[in-house]
Parts: sequence; structure tokens; C-alpha cells
Amino acid sequence: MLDLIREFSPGLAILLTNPQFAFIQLLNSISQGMNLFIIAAGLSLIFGVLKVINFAHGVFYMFGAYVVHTVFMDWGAPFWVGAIASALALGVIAAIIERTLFRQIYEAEHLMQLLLTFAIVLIMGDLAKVIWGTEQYSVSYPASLKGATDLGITFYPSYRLMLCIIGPLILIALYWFAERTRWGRMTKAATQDREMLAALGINVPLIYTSVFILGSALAGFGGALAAPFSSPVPGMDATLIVECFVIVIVGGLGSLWGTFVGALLYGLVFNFGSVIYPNGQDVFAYLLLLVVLLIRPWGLYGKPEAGGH
Amino acid sequence: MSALLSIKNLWKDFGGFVATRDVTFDLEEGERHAIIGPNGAGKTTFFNLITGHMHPSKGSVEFRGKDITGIPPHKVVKLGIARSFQRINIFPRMSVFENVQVALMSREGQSLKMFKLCFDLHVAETNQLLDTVGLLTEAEETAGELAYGKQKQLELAIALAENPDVLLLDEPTAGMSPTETGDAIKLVDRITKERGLTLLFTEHDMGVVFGISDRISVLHHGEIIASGLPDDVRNDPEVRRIYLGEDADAAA
Amino acid sequence: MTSPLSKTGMAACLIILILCALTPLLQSDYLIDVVTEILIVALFALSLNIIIGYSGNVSFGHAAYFAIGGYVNAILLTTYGWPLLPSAVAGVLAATLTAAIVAYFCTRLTDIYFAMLTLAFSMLVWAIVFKWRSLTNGDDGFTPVHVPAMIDDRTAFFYFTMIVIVVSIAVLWVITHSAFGRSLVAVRENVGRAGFVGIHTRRMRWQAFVIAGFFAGVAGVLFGMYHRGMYVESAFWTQSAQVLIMTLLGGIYSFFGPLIGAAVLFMLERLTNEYTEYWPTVLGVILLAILLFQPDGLVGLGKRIKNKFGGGGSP
Amino acid sequence: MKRILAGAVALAAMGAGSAALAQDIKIGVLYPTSGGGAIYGGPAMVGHNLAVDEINAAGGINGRMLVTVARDSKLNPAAAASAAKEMVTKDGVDVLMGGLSSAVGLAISEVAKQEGIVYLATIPKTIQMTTSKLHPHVFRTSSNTDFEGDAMAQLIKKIGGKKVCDIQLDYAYGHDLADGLKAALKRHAPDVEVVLDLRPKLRATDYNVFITQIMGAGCDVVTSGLWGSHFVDFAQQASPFGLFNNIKAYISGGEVASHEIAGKMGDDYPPNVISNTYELWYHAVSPNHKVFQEKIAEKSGTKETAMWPVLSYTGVKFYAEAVAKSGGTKSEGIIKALEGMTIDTPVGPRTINAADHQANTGQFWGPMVKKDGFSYKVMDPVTYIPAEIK
Repeated sequence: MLDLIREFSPGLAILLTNPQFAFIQLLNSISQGMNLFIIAAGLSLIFGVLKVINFAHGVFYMFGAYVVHTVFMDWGAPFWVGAIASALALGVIAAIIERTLFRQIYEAEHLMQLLLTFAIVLIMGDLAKVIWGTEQYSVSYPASLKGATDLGITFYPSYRLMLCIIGPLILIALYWFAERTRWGRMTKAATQDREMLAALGINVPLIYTSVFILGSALAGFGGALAAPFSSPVPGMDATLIVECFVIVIVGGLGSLWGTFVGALLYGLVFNFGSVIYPNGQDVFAYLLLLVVLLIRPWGLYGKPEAGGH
Repeated sequence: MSALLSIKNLWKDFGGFVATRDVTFDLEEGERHAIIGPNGAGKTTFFNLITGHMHPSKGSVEFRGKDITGIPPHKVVKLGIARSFQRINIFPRMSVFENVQVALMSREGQSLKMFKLCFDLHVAETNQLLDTVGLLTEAEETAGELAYGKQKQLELAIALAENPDVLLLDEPTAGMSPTETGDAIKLVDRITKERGLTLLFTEHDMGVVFGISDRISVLHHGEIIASGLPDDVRNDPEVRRIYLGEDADAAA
Repeated sequence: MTSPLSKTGMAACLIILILCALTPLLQSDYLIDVVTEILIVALFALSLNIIIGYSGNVSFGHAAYFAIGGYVNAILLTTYGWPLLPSAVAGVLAATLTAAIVAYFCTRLTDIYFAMLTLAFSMLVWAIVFKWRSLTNGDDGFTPVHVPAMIDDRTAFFYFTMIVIVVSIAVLWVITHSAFGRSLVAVRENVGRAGFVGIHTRRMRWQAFVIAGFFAGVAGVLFGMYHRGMYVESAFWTQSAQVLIMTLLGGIYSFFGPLIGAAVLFMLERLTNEYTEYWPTVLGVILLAILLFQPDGLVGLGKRIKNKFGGGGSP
Repeated sequence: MKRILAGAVALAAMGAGSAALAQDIKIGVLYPTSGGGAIYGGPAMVGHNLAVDEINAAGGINGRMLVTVARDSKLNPAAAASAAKEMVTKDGVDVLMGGLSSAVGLAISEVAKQEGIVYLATIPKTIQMTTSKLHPHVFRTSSNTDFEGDAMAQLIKKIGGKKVCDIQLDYAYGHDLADGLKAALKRHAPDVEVVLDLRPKLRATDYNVFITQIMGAGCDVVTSGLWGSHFVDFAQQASPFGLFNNIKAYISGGEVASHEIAGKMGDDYPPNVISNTYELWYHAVSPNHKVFQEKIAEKSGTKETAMWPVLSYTGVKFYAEAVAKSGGTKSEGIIKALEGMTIDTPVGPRTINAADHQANTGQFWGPMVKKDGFSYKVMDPVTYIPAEIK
């Protein structure tokens, strides 16, 4: 029986006979999923409030990876300083873009908004080439996380383990922000009724700007965290943004928890899929999307679109 | 069973908020029936439930004795129920002519015909309808650029193009000046008489309501609290208390 | 205007047609190549505009049908040695059929959801093309494509392409000026009202998507034979975005707009690439300019200029 | 539309005009000069330009000067094919040269076939180019995947590997190298078993899922053709798992023994790597080579030069020799001249086989070790494995 399985899929055979290997794949799934969650959470957050799908989110992620390379590798600052710098840099870039460009199009059709963000992708992609050239950079692991951690049953790279922890922490932080702070409650209200909030004398544009900054900073931070295994290089944003789209659609647009679940599912499907049937690597993620949409057109935790009435 | 449109125990609630509460209502063939009620009484919801724009939570809608509860709008309209909307609801970037022509093509089941050129389709009938509502001279203008009152007239033309038996008008004079209102009412009056249409409409202007309706129903908090001839409704103590009480002058 | 093509419009079409047909007389291989490719890309853009301009939805995954048409035809011609006609028909049918299935899902949604779903589906097609190496030759691209001897010559292929494209554009013109086409515009303008004049709006949007898929397939079939190869990039979402920008640049509210947009953008890309690698920036700036200043594209701009300088009355 | 046509006509006229200008010989060259491949495309252009300059300084070929028309291949077969076609139809080049990735090479080769123009592949190694997709107009002056696979099999045998995990990029080069390696193993070491075939994408950066599979499969040798930054990323991510320490050797094609990779990685270069290169700046094989290396060093502004210039240099030299021999640039003459031609290159004589248009370009192989005087790992000992299938 096992020989038959091995014939069909050597990966599956190892998976079945080697629990340690299965456990490692589980950790792979979680760490990848969590890294994607951090990025996709920003996308989802922005959509939730601004109702704009930001194609440029991928480019923000790429900038995050580049910035950490510059600060950490070139300037020799600690990795975490680089990661924070990435988040801050993207926050600033986001603020500028929101104030100058996005402002113009909140009232426009969604098509226009979508395409505007795509124009930003094109221009910022080239800007990155001007600043950093076209070389592919390597970013080292931070010294403290360079090795592997003994988990009892197996060793696992410390850096990846850190991702498994930091993802849920960010989820909790975002929840706390949304539910427990005044800013969070106002943001929530802005998603429901913009006019009402404006009538109450609350500065809605400021809320929009701040949400856009936070969401983009998450992209930058996520990009920085990904840099050691997704080396900064032109074009790295093109596939990532689609992965993020898949995650937020699976989870349901605008739902933070949905994004979390979507990212985890993505990690699981990608990693176990790749082991069982290496040739299907990318196909699995899209099949996941298909299956989810067949059952729930608005994603696992999404609400039917409000546009209709 | 003789009623053209028969509504039985209709409910609609939006997550706890009841917009339509156990409404039972008959619309007789050929009558002109007004629905009145204060803002938020559930008039538009009531229309939406009839025309399939919303699904009722409970109850049924029958048209000519056939259950049409929950069937989609594009099928409802084919049965002979046309309506106008409270907010302007036309095809703004198309010409006035095209607005009406599209409705005619749909009525004739031509919407999916890919190789039937549209230039010569229903030209005469479209022009005749535009003439009826007084828009013939504006036929080639872009609909979205018409004056408000004219857009309302266009809506009526679109509704008529569907060749309905029943016409539902949701506040046909909303937002109009007094002269425009007068003209619009005359138009509705003339058309329904000429075509022998059954009319169900909601309206704020009590002058209009009592001027042209055969019967009136009063909707309050989603419930029909009175229904009958204009004079009966006018004298209904319940209606006077909760509705006309604050608006007695207009009713008089 | 409800009248069919005006006399001047007809004359203009005829002149352009004749000019195109005379291209090979200039004895420039380069020019023949350029016009051939522009014709193909123009059909691709026109097909996309059925979804965008006519049904009012944004597809970010139109490249998928282009790629399917191209790949299926290329594989049947080359690997299985089919004759041109059945192979090309199969390519176009495959594209149409896929579009029909995808449209079934996508037309349940509108707006952003629609756009993202079309994108996701196209990436599924991309992933399959990429990974099905035994059939498509994966990342290396499917080369060479066996082109039947009859059209295996620059000039012959040019005329073949021109005939196919002109016929396709004519059919598209009829469709967009049919009862269906006009009703579709009504759906774009006001879905709710369209539904309540009795138009089955979802069915309309579905049909528009399928037609668009069909003609994208035709363009793909020609593209594969023109390049003697199909490449995975042709299914990638950025390809969809590029054709979307072409359509938008020309103007989505006019039938011939996307054709003009395709020609202009195509030439611009070639010229830019000779001088700089920063074509994306040029594209991005163009896109920004359209979005912020000229939402109805070059055709709209032309009309505006015309109105300003007095030629107002003509169509 | 009319205006566009007019523009196009003008452009075509421009192209035609410049073609008629002189008796210059135009070389259309395609290397990736932007994107991830630029670090190879750049040095490749240095070698190319050196050859062109040398020939022109010596008075050209029969009095005709060489002119380079360079385009960016962008590591993208579709873009490269379009660019190649345009160079032929618009710029009127006499020959096509270059290509980096195998997919790009095949795409250019297809254009060459269509347009009836000679293409010299100076870097792409996919065997298909000189076997299943061979046509009269394509020649290869670099090594190929069969030679490389054969060398790898010899090395596996030499170190006594038994269980092999193979990880190759998912495109022509990777697949063909895997095939070449497997065929060679049957010849050299039939008892060796390949237990795992992994295929990350070209331009992949995250190898976690592959690394963990290799760890799980328990092989004693890992074979690979992950080149350039693919290898850099793979090595960095595999280190925490201890992959390189748990195997006998990581035997790699793709020239990761070249100085540009070893120099870039420094201390991060993993242990137990055996790999190949076309040339090493610190290992002069002849006085000729030393002169060449110094010239390259001068042109590129660093003593520690890259490996790629020798390939592009050799391509130009072959073509120049063929033009001189045939007395013109006509494709038929060039083809005839190139078949069976031998020239002396900085790293030894090379002959193009008349039957399959493949040059007998072998490579230097050896383990990568720390050595005094170098801040990065170097190949020691260096062994030249000739281009032959035994």
C-alpha cells in the first residue's frame, strides 16, 4: 500500500510515515500563512473602511522588503529597527499617496479607484528600480534568529517560528484597536455610515488617512519580515498581490478574522499541496478559492455586498 | 379571488425591525388606489415586496390568482406590473428615445437578440409613447441631462412601454413644483383612463390623493390601519388621530 | 444618434481598411509585423470592452481567454497536427466555454468582487498553463507553433489576419448595435431599472462575458500563430491590466475607442522600449492622466476638441 | 489611426535608412540588462564589447566594422522573441547572439529559424536547442545540460553517493539538466537512486517547502541547477535546517562556483558544495587567459572579475572568424563556416561540431573551500571536465 502511495506521491508517503515531517509542514504552513496574514490584513483593513481594493499593496510590501535591506544590510542597524523603519516608511508614503491621489477618487466609480491604484503599482515599481537597481538582494536572518529552535520533537528555524507567534499577536492587537479604542470605534462607524459620522463633527478624512497609513504600514512590515526568504527584487509584488487577493476573498472582504483564517488555509493548502502533488503548487490555492466561492460567494466571513440596495 | 392583485398576511423584517406587518390587501381591476402614510411607514418597502425587489419574510403576493411571491423583478414586470420609482431611475447616459426603446425591446423578448440591429426597432411606438408623455421633442437628448420633471415623465414612459395592467407609482410628484405636480397628475389621470390601467400609488400631496383615487389605504408602522373610500378614510377616527391629525388642513 | 454609421464614418472605415490592406506594398517586414500585431491586439481590446464599456463590469482577467485560445490552437496544430480550421475553431470554443463557466460564477457578483474574481480565475488558468508542462511546455513557452503552409508567409499571414479581424470587428459592431447591445448598455447604465423593464440582467452580463471570451479567443489564436509561440505571461494578470489600459485609453463609451487605444499604446510601448526600460512609468502616468482628467479616453478628448473648434454637429 | 500609420511608415523608413548606411556588420545581442538577470547581463556585455572593440581596433573584418545593437531580453522569452524579431526586421541585424536563460534561448532560436538568420547561443544550456529543436541557423558556444549532467554523475560516483535528491528550476534548463543527469547516472553509477524530484519556479525566492522535503527524504547527495540568486536564497534558508551538514555533498550545475556567487555570499556560502564554472579569475589556465582576464578587469573596474565575459567574448570571436572565412555575412556562408570550426579562446581551443552545432565547451569543477588569502570560498582543486559524453 505504502509503495503504491510512494509511486503516486513520494511526498505523501513521507508525510504518512514521518510525523516529525508532517509537523514541520504544519509549521511551514503556519509561518507562511502568518506572514501573508500580516500583509493581507492591511489590504483587508483598507478595503473595510475605504472600500478601495489597493493593487499597490503589493508594491508597498516590496518597498518594505527593500527598506529593511537598506537599513539592516547596508546601514548595519538591527533587523527590528529595519522592520520598524519599513513600517514607518510605508506609513509616510501611504500618507502622501492618500492625501494627493486617493482623495480625488473616493467618490469615483470603483473601476477608477482600482485603476488608480494600479497606476501607482506601475510608477512605484519603476521607482524601486531607480532607487535600488534591478539586482536581487539577499537579506540575512537577524543574528538572534539565525539558527534553529529545539521543539522537542524536531528542530525548526527560529525565524519562521517567530512568524508563527507574531501573526496572532498582530491579530490580537488589531482586534484590541478596533474594539477597545475610540479610534477603532470611529473607524468602525465610518465603515457603516460616513455621512452620519461627518455630521457628528468627526473628521472622516482623517480616519481614512489613518486607516490607509496603518494598512500600508502592515504591508511594509510584512514585506520586511518576508525579506529574508523573499529576496527583494523587482516584480516580487506581482504574485504576492494575487496571493493576498485570494486570501481576502476566501476570508471575506473586509473581515479581519476572515483574513486570518484565509491566510492559514492558504498556507496549509500551499504547503501540503506542494508536498503531496508538487506539480499542483499554485493550482491548489486557486482551487481553494473556487471551492469557497461555490459555497459562499462572499467568502467565509464576508457579508453580501451592500452595493445592491 | 376577483382581486387583480391580492396580498395576504405579508411580513418583512430587517433584523428585528418590522417594515411590513401582516399586511392583507386587495387591488381591484381598474381601480385607482392610493397608499398614504407618514415617512417611514413602509410604503416603498411594500412596493418592493410586490415587484420582487425584496423578498417577504412571510405571506404571499398573488397576481390574477397566481402566486408571484419572491419571483425576481424582471419576471414580475413581464406579468404586467410596471412601476416608477421614488428616486429618479432611468438610464442616464442613453438618449430619451433609447430609454423607452430598451423597455419595448425587453417587452418583445428581444433583449438577448445579438444579430437584430436596433436602429429600426419600435421606432413608431417609442415616438408615440414619448408623445403621450410629452417628450417627443426631447427624443434625442441625453436622458440624464433632462430637467427633473421631464425625467419623471420619462420614467412614466418607460413604465408604460412595458404595457402593464397595473401601474405602481412611488411618489410620482415627489420633488416637483406645484405647477409640475398639477401637470404630472393630469398626465397620470389621462393615461390611466385612456389605457384602462389599474393604478396603485403612494403620494404625499393629499390634494392629489383625494383628487384622483377611488380608494385609499393608510399604512402606519408597516400596518394597514384603514382602507376604503376616500371619505371613509378621511373620517376614520384612528387615521385622524395618528395621521391626519397633524395634517388636517391638507386633507380638508 | 439612432442612425447607423454615418457616411463620413463609413468612408473613414473604408479608407483605413484600404490603407491597412496596402501595407505590404511598402516592402517593410517591420511594418507588416507592426500592423498585424496591432490588429490582433485591437481585437483583444475591443472584446474586453464588451465587458467593460457595454456591460459595465471590470474584468481583470481577460488575458485568460486570449491565452486559452492561443494555447489550444497552438497545441492542436503542432502537437496533434490538426488542420487549421478545426484547430482554430477548437481554440476559440475552448476560450468561449471557459468564459461561459467563469462568467457563471462572476456574474453572481458585481463591482470589485467581480473584478477580483475574474482576476483569480485568470490566475488559475495561468497556474494550469504554467504547471501542465507536458502539454504547454510550461515556463519556456510553447514554441514553435506549426503554422499551415498556406499562411506561413509574412504577407499571407497578414492578409489572413486582416480578414479574420475585420470580419470579427464587423460582427462585434453588429452585436453592439443590436437589440442585445443596446439593452446591455441599459444594464450598464442602471442594473436595477434594467431588471425592472424585464431584462434578465445576469443573463445579459453572462452573455456579454461569453462574447468577449469568444473574441479574445480569436485574437489569441491569431497571436499564437503570429508569434509562432505562446508564453505563460500571456495569461498573467498584468497582461489583462495592459489590455484594460488600452481599452480605457481609447475610451470605453465608444465602439472604436479601444481600437485606437490599442494602436496608440502598442506603438508607444515599442518606441519607449527603445529608449528606456521605464515603460511601466509611462504607462502609469498615462493611466493617471486618463483617470484624473479624461475618463472617456482619447475618443472623448477628440470629441471635446472637435466641439470646441466648431465641428459640433456631426456625429 | 491614419496618424499612427504615418508614424509607423516614418519609423520603418528610419530603420531602412540606417540599414543602408554603411557596410557595418550589425550584431543583434540580447542579454538581460534589467531585472534579476542584470547581474549576469552586465558582465556578459563587457565581454561582448571587449571582443567587438578588439576586432574593430584591428581594422574590422575585411575592412567592415562590427556594430552592436543591444536589447534587453528581460529574462522573459516572449519579450526576447519580440525584441529579436524587431532587431531583424527593423534594425536589420546580420546575426543574433546571446540569451541567458534557456527559455529565452529557445525563443530567440525560433525567431532565427523563422527569419533565416544565424543565432549564436552563448549562455543557454538546454539540450533541446541542439537536439529536438535544432535547425540550421542555431549554434551553441556554451556547454549544455547533457555535458553538465554527465559531469555531475561522474562526481556523484566519485564521492560514493547512493541516494540523490534532485532540485531543479521549473523550466527548460532545470528539466533538461535533470534528464541529462539521470541518463548519465545510468551510465556512470546505475545503482544510485534519485528519490526526490523538486521543481521550484524560475525566480522563486522561498524554498522552505522544498528544503523540508529534502530533509524528510533522507538523501546523502543533493543535486541541483539552482543558479545565481536562486542558490543564494536556497542556501540561506537551508542553513538553519542544517541541510548542508547532513549530506555528503551538494553537487550543483549552474555555475554557483563562479566568483560572483562565492564572492557575494562570503561566509554564508554553505559547506560541502561541489560546483562548476566556465572561468575563474584566480585560476589562469594559460598566459592567453591572463591577458584576457586583465583586460576584462580593466573594463569592469575590478580585479575579481565575473565568469560571463568569456562566454560572450567567445561568441563574437566565433562569428567574426566565420565572417572572415566565408567572406561575408550571408547566413548560408556563415553556417557552412561555423560547422566544424575551431578557434582559440582564453580558456582553450573550442570546436563546433558540424552535426549538432554544439561547441565542445567543458567546465571547471571542484569543491568550494576556505583558503588563505581569500575572504570567500574558492574552488580547490580545480578540475577541467571536458565536454564529452562517456
